[in-house]
Amino acid sequence: MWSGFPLFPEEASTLAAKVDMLYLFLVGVTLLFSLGIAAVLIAFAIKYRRRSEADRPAEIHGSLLLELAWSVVPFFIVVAMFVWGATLFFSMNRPPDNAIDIQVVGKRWMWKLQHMTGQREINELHVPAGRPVRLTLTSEDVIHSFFVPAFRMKKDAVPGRYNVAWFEATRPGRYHLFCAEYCGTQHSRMIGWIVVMEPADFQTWLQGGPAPTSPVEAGQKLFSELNCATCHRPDSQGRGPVLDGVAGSTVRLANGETVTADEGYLRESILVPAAKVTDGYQPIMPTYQGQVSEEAVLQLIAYIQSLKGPGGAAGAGSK
Amino acid sequence: MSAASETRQLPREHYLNAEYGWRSWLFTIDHKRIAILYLASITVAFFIGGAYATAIRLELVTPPGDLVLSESYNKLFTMHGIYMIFFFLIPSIPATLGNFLIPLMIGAKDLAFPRINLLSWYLYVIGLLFVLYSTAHGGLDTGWTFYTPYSTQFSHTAVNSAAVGIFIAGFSSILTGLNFIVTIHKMRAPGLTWFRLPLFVWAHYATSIIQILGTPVVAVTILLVALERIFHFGFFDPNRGGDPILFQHLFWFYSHPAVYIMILPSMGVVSELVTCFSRKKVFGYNFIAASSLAIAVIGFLVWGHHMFITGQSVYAGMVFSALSFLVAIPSAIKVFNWTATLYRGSVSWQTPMLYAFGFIGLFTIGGLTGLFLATLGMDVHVTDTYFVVAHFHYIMVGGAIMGYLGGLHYWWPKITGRLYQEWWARVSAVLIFAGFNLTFLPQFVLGYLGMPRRYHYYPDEFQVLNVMSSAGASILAIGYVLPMIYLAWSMRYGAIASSNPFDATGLEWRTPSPPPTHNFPGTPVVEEEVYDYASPRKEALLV
Amino acid sequence: MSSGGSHHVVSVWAYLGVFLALMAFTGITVWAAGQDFGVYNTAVAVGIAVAKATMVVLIFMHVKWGTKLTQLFVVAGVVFLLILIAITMSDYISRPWPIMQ
Amino acid sequence: MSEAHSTPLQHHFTSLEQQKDAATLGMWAFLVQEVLFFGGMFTAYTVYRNQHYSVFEACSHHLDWKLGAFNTAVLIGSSLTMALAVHAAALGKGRAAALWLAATIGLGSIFLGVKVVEYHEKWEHQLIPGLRWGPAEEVGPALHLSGADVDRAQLYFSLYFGMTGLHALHMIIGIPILAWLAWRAWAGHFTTEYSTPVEMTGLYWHFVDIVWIFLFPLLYLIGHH
Ligand code: HEA
Ligand code: HEA
Ligand code: HEC
Ligand code: CUA
Ligand SMILES: [Cu+2]
Repeated sequence: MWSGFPLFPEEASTLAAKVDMLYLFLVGVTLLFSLGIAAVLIAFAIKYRRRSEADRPAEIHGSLLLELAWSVVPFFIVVAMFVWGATLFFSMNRPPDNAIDIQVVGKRWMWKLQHMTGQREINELHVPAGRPVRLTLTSEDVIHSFFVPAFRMKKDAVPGRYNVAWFEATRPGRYHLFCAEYCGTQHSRMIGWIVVMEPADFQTWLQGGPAPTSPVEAGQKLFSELNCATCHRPDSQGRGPVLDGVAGSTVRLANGETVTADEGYLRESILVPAAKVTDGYQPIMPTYQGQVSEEAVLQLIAYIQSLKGPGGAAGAGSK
Repeated sequence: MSAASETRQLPREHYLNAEYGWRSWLFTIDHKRIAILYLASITVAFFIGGAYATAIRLELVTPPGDLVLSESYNKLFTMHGIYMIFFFLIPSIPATLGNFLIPLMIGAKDLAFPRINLLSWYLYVIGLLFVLYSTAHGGLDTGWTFYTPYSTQFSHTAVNSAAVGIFIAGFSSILTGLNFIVTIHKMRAPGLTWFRLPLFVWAHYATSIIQILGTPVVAVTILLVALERIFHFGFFDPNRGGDPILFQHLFWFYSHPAVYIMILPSMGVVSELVTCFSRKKVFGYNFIAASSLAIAVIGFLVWGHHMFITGQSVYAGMVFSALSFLVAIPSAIKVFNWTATLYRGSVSWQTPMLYAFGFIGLFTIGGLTGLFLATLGMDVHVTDTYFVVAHFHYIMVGGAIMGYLGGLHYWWPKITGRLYQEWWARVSAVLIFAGFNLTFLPQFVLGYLGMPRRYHYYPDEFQVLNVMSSAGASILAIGYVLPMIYLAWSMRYGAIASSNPFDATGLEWRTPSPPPTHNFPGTPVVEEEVYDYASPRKEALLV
Repeated sequence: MSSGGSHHVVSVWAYLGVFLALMAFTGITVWAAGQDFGVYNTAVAVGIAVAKATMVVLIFMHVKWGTKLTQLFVVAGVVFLLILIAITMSDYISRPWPIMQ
Repeated sequence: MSEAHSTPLQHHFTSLEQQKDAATLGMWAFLVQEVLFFGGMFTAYTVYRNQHYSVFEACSHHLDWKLGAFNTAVLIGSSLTMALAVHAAALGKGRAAALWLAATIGLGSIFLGVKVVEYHEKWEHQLIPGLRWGPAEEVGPALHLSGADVDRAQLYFSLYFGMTGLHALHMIIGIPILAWLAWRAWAGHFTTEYSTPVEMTGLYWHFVDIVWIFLFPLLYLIGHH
């Protein structure tokens, strides 16, 4: 149990060292002010301790200069904290474009993970070192939170919506995965491991085991099983819009607004089509809520995202 | 203290012996007696909460959950949080010391609405009974934050009765705040202008603003949770298009300002202590007074800092982070002014001052670690870990409770007419300070190492720090039990106090200890400036 | 000088006037619901409600003749309600915004 | 915040003036609290209306705006009678005040009666979320909604019942107080010096009216009618 006396968790992602730098800065400010105030307090308390019951110290009202000084100095310090923290936070929320995608579904009390190449894992995630990994998180029941201390990374998995997070592991090894948002009885058992591998080892790992179906393939299969293709045909003859190139494009809605076709929009289009009706179409698409699991929705989305439009991403929907 | 106290006598008639029998207590409308009722009831809540804390720390001595089941552990921290926050810390200073002292400090006979004051105590008790009922039915396991959809759809524990209890207790808090606001506006003695008010009163004024503006929102939010549970209405149900994060917005709109309900009164106490035991006018009176109001108002704009990783918009997160930093400035102003007050003072090391020292040190650490959490890129790593647990215990146990105990000791002679034993009081204060740091300092490290909060099982490598924390908690427990004993003892056997044992300024020290039912012989007229420590003390107003 | 305007006896006609105006505005809201102002539909409906509420507060509730303190309380209530709604909505509105840089 | 007392001046106040000022301020503080209390629900309403506008619109069309408008008129009327009661009481005209209070009670009861009719209609159409919510095949066509939007309609109706229910509860609490005041007014307890309870209750009643002034367009008149 006693393995040294660490003050920091391992640094195993590109952001970990940056977070630790910020941490050290904050610890420095804290030590400076708390020790400083304690020292002054103790010094005054000793130096000016009451020597006789008859002591009558002279009155000092205050000093505008001092008041200004100790408002303005902390102000500049917190501005520094804010800027530094916000910058880091933005980079935490902006996954690099070349990231590998992993789908994460939290369910009491386990983590279900799927690679775009099809491998499914539970409570254990294999990733290569040196490649950014982008997580799309959701939950089937309550709120969970995906927490990897060694990566200084954490994001809630919220039912009914998708959150995105990313990390880039730097060193091979096994790192704790915790559920950090309280989710009921076995919250503290909803733990697992992130296994970071050398890229070559990761490729071998991917190849091992029976050939899995990738989410895109699974999505394609679902697409035909659920008869989506009866309406969504690639030749624009169907009753629904062509889905090639929809993902990521800007869609005009019947009510005149426009939306970006991100995961949230695609999910809603599948589960609750009537909520945002594409311009030029009737709200005839049936709802699939309750008929497809969270994972299946993610697979359908992956499939739709894989459909490249004519020339990348054409403005879809409004034909 | 001195030989004089042996020959001294209690006043012949005072609020405690004006009437006898249980009716004289349960139907009293005297703010001082209501304060005593509150004192008794929040002490009960504190020890219930403390018993839960004891169980938590015992369980966490070992990594596997071997003492209780996970179901039970989850109830332990939930009940701990609920009793401590809603039934101990929120009413602690306002309903006891505030209730007792505000009319005395402003030279009034009572609060503006004495009956509503009593009503607020009854609401508190009824709320407490509901939560006790819930406890008897096994308690609840939602965490004190009641996050949906867990609390609405998945928890099969006694949530409803506790929700009703908190709803009711919320109105108790609202009515206390309402009473204080009106009292401070309308009942001040002639000559007592706003800038002659003790800082304790300013702090309570700011607190009351939060109670009135914030509490109703949490009340209605808890009500929505209860409706969703009982009638299966769907306010936050993702399957019906509801948003669980909306719950968090509504919850924290109150619960962040509520942390200032818990700390502002304590800051008010510390302002009184620092000036009295330095025997010198507080440094920067206007700034301390104004910073209380600033904290109360800005405190309403920062709630989203509890939601940085929920999927709240990053832009909203940015605004909330910036505003959270802003609220630190008025707190800093207070700390610096208290420290400066000691400069060239005549500093006495009596027990209340020891608590004030403790407060300043621990609140500073707690507050500065709050800045870690307000820093966006930092919070991502430490949110929902023991770092947060350590942060808020530093402020609430190290800060708010230190202030509460300091104030309780300071005004104890006024409340009971008797002195406690200084030696024991100092020993306990030191024990509490030491035990506290041993309990919660390791938790900062634990949190940064990544130990999530609300964890029943934890990985082996976290054990050393957890054992340290549990060891500290046992010292802390002794430290908290001691004052119970010697304060209770002093009520009967303590030396008799004079009307102003600490040589302090302020109207409350110019009426006998304990004060008569109507506080003052007539309406006092105030001519001197506040904290006029340089002039000789004014003599007592005789009854 | 006292709050609540107890010393200012408002004439009955003022009350009647406000009553009639409130009725008229109720009619206007219903009428406006039948019109299409595009994106302003909600603004129109809420605007009329605010106008009505203001009349009630000022005249029926005597705030017009009340102390500054009473007026401050009213404003504070409204302002904090707006803070609650506006800041919460700011989260929802800015969620889809792309992340800078 | 009116404290009943046989002798109007309570021991801890120095003058009736001070007592009345305190009561007024207390009542306003209480109303500020009420604003935020309803505010929680209004926030939820604003968020969801924005997210699910079409659903809210469809559901709103299901409500009978004529009943809503009628009730608005009734409640405004009751506000007038309440103002007149306060006026009469302040002039020491106890009997007149009692009659106006009675009129207020009457109008308030009509309002509640209409609400009962409306709630009953929801019950019949199985539009009460959780408690009595019809199968999607029935509710959907009734609201002109389909698919998961039918589930989302529950959000609207949860808010509808939450908000109007809380509002009605305030009226149900108000009416007995009005009755008690009417009795006191009739018995001549109020004078030109002292009519604070009537005035305070008046503030409360007007506040309840204001809540409805917002609820009516927000719940009954969403979108094009
Ligand atoms: C009395 C209670 C109290 C008080 C006063 C505070 C005060 C502060 N809190 Fe704390 N907080 C809690 C109780 C409290 N908190 C609780 C209970 C939780 C957890 C709830 C839960 O999830 O269960 C929490 C959680 C919490 C979080 C969310 C953490 C998370 O879940 O991820 C954040 C984030 O910003 C935060 C920030 C702050 C800040 C910035 C202050 C500031 O007000 C502090 C200001 C004070 C100072 C800064 C110190 C004095 C200043 C100086 C000595 C001078 C030097 C100053 C500078 C250099 C600026 N708190
Ligand atoms: C006012 C608020 C307050 C106070 C005073 C305390 C006091 C203490 N808390 Fe508190 N704590 C909270 C508010 C508070 N806490 C909140 C809000 C949470 C979050 C809950 C949640 O996650 O939902 C929390 C969570 C929390 C945790 C985290 C649990 C988890 O996340 O799994 C821990 C763990 O150490 C802890 C420990 C302690 C300790 C050791 C004390 C000590 O200071 C207590 C010392 C007092 C005593 C020990 C009492 C002495 C009495 C006796 C010894 C008699 C005992 C009788 C019997 C045993 C029969 N608390
Ligand atoms: C009965 C015909 C029908 C079926 C079956 C159908 N859809 Fe649709 N779909 C439509 C129509 C019509 C629209 C455009 C109107 C709207 O947005 O509701 C649409 C819109 C969409 C959109 C939004 C596209 C855009 O341009 O904004 C997506 C994504 C989608 N459907 C996916 C699916 C998937 C996945 C399935 C199967 C699981 C499916 N649909 C089955 C008719 C259908
Ligand atoms: Cu899942 Cu905690
Ligand atoms: Cu906070």
